[in-house]
Amino acid sequence: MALAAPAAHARAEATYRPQANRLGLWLFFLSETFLFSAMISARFVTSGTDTPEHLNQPLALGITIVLLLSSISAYLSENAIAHDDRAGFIRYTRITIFLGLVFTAGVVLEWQEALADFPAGTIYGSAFFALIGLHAFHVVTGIMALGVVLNLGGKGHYGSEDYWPVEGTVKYWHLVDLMWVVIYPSLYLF
Amino acid sequence: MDTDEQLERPVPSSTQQEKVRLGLIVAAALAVLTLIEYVIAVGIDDPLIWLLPFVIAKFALILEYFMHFSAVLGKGDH
Amino acid sequence: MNRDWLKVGIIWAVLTALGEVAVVTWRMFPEGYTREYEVVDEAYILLMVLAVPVFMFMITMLTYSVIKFGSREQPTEDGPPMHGSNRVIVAWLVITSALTVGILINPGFVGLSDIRGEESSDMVIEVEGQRWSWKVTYDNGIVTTDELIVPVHTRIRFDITATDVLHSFWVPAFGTKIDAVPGRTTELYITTERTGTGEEDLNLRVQCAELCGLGHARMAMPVSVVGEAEFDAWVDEWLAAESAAAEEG
Amino acid sequence: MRALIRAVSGGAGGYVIAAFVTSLITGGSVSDGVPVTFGYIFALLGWLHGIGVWNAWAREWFGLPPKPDNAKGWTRYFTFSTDHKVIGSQYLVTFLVVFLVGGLMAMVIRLELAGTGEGFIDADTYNKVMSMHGILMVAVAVAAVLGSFGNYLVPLMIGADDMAFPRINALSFWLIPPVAISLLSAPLLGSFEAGWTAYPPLSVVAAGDGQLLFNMGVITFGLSSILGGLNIITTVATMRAPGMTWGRLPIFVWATFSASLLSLVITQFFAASLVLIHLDRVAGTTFFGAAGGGDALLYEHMFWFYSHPAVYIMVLPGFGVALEVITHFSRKPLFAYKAVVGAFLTIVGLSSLVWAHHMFTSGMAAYLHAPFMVLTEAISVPTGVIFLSAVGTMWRGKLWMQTPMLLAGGWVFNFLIGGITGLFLADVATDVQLHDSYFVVAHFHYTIIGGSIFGLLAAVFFWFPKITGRMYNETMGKIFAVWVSVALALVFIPMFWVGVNGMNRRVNDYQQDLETANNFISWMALLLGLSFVLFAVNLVWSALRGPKAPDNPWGASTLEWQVSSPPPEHNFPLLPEVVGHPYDYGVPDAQHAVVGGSAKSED
Repeated sequence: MALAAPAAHARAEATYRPQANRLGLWLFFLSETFLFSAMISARFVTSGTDTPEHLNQPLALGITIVLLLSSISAYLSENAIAHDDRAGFIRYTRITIFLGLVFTAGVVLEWQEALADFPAGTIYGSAFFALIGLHAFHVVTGIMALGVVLNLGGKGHYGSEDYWPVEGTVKYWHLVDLMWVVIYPSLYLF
Repeated sequence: MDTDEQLERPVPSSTQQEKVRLGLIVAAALAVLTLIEYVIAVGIDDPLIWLLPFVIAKFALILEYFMHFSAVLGKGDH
Repeated sequence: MNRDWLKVGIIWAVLTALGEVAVVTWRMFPEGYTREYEVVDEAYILLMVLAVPVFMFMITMLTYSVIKFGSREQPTEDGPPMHGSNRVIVAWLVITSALTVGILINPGFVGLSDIRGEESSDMVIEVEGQRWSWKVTYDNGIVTTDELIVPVHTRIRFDITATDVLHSFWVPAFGTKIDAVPGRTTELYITTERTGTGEEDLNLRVQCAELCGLGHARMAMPVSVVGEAEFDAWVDEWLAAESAAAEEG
Repeated sequence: MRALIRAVSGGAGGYVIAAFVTSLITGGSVSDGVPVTFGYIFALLGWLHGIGVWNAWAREWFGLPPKPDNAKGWTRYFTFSTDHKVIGSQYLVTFLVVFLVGGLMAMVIRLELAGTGEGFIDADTYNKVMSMHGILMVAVAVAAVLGSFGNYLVPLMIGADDMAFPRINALSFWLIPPVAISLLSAPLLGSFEAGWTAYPPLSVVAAGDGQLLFNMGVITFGLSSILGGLNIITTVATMRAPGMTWGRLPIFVWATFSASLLSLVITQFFAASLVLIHLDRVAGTTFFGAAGGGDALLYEHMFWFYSHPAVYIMVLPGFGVALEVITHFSRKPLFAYKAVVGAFLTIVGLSSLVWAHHMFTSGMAAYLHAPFMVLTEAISVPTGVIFLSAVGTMWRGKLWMQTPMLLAGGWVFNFLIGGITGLFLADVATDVQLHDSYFVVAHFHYTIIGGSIFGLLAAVFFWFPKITGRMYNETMGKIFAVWVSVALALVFIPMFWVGVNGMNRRVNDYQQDLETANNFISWMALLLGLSFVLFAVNLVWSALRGPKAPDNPWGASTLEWQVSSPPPEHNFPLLPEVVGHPYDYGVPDAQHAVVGGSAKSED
């Protein structure tokens, strides 16, 4: 689009783009928040604050910490590319992806136990699998997006002047963490 | 994007190291809050009311320091 | 300009008067059999009475503007630049808000408390909906699936539930309905006031009002409101027949 | 066309392969829940890949140069084009076709209801047709004005060269055809009988997997709505031409902006509720099954939390079109512009707080009745402001009674009936009797046809010269406008009466004493349906053979009329500069904008 446009439009694109991108991303987050709110309220409406006894609390705390750590490394990778530290960017993004995979593995492990203790046919199980499943879907898409920016960053894209894709992806990763902040107590602690 | 932030803040201070330190401090705070949450949940029956402040605090910390939420409000209109 | 307003005022007054007469004399609702039905009917008429002036005002303004100011040809000049004064807007907001508050009080809250009535009853009837029939259980143990018989001048509580999917317990001539929800028991109170049978009045029927699949439209059974003596006779007859059947079996 | 063929084969191939592989893994039949689910997901991905998402977009993600499809002429309507005018036209044509298909289904419904008993079709077919009519028309009402005219006109009206996210815009359109295909093929997979509301447990226990395609199709449609809403909000917020302040936005832009705010956030609730139904059907969860401790009312709350505000997603753009048309054809400034904008935003805020008025008879807790009645009736105050603006603008204006203006007048009349009859359903005392009766059917048809479809029809005629570059036939247009309004009243006014007389909705049979009335309604419905033949003939013939349209046939002031018909590829040769209000008719020396690059400083 922009390439073929006359000069006036090129000017318009340059001034508007970053701001539009950022606003669009935050609107998307707002929308996502409503999706998660719908699912979390479904959990409280159907099963109150009940939690079964067989929950693997240490594992849940563990993956919570892992996700928190991945948020830090994501923060550090954005910070690195913003200061043209490409090596740091690649290192921290790799760590983030690794921690994301560890989190996913933790979820898989947890589901195997959970399937035996409270299958999906129980009301807590319904909420548990739906909510964690929704979150895990976001984790997996986040890992894919991180993989794309890692690949492109490694090929020399992005720099302190233009790192919007990194910023957007990292913000998305923080959103995943943000939702877990609410989901974790909703399912395990309350 | 960086230039925008510099326009907003009078002092061009945020060097990489300072931002790293800020991020680590926030992360440490989040970790501590999470652990307190866990301890409360293990110790108290029906801890909903006690946990809510922690959830809100963690939510706000991530939103502000990791996702720079206030930046989007500050640059809302043009 | 003043002449326009005068004409609009006269047309509006005439139309409103005609509309009010029509609304009050032509009772849209057919006859009902319960106290609750009368509450609904009254609330309906009151809303109609309040709606007519608003409706007629808009219609008058619309048709008057089109007829007086309209043209088939492209206009060669612009209209007066009226942006809408704050006075007009505030007046409009005040009037519409006042009307809204008015209908909230009556029929809103008044109707809400009237239609609920007291939470006491002379008789409890359990109703169970399943695809695609109704099962009625009286408090003396009688079970029917082909008709609902209730005595007149009685306050009745229906305890309603469903076994498979959502249904809705609606007797159109009783003026109220409530859903039958699997896993829940919902309550509906009515006070019967007139006798009648489902053969005479097709609105005396239990009709499922919540889409429940293939047989939804025909998930209906006739209702009879009978005199108390007649009702007692029916109960005795039914109980006698049952004990006879028990002896035989 | 190549892109379309690739997309179709990608979609079909994706479905077959994924469904087959999944059925091998699960060891079940290809038409089981899980294979159908994965089949659909991969069909969607295959479709999007084929239409050009990969070439125009995804290649960038892997560091490859994108290969946009630079088709010219009419074939670009079948590609992943990022031009908002192409996308707007794609939306418009698609939804007009869907609208006519949905209308045909209404004819089938009325044929069955012309007499009592099972006449024309059996109960199962009736339920399928009724469900299909419902969901197709809801989709049309949600997206026809917002998707087509919103996309086409918002950038033009605010003086931008395109939407903020052109590729997301194209994506949100190309998600629609798979939705249409999956909805239309849902009955093939077995029964599809839960209506567009899909209330569980019926939608969970119903045999056959039509419900699965319905769920996924509607979720995809929701995604398209969300992305569209996000795009319009961002565009209006960040792409306005210099001088186009919020207070100078044309009212149609405000209307689409408000509707987009709603569609952005609340659509997620419908998506979530359908995901839960899907999980109940496929994954064995028990959100709505009473046996496992679930609760059917949860669905009703989630569903109406979307579906009531959705009514405002449908009618707000209609409000915008009607006011836009009325102000231009009255040659007067829009009456109470600021109050109308305030009313739009109040409606956005209030509409998500009124959902439970659909549930007065659902068995929910009794203490919820009063607050929801209050909130519901409160919404009539901001809606009243819209009517004030409409008649205030017409008052003492120079009304030019062309087809768009006739339809805008019809909008005022019909939406007025819809609004007033809404009070009877917001009031608990009358709602307990009227709920789920034909009174409701008549009410919401008046609301949606009056508020949204009349807006759509007015918009089609008003902007037809701009979009096609040709004039429609005025005589045919006027006959259609009068015909459709009269036929509408003849169909739906009697429906209020049969509802009050005890006829419940969504039935293929009814009591004997209402046969005459229903027979009359059916004949009138046929009359209403026939009016759209005239509509279609007028549009198709005029688009192909109509006389060339001037740039500004209506003498309208807003920006889209200041460029050629149809607009050039990048809308404005130079960024326009907005110097005044959009509707300052009759104000001496007023000017809305400077277009075409003639140098003039802002004063």
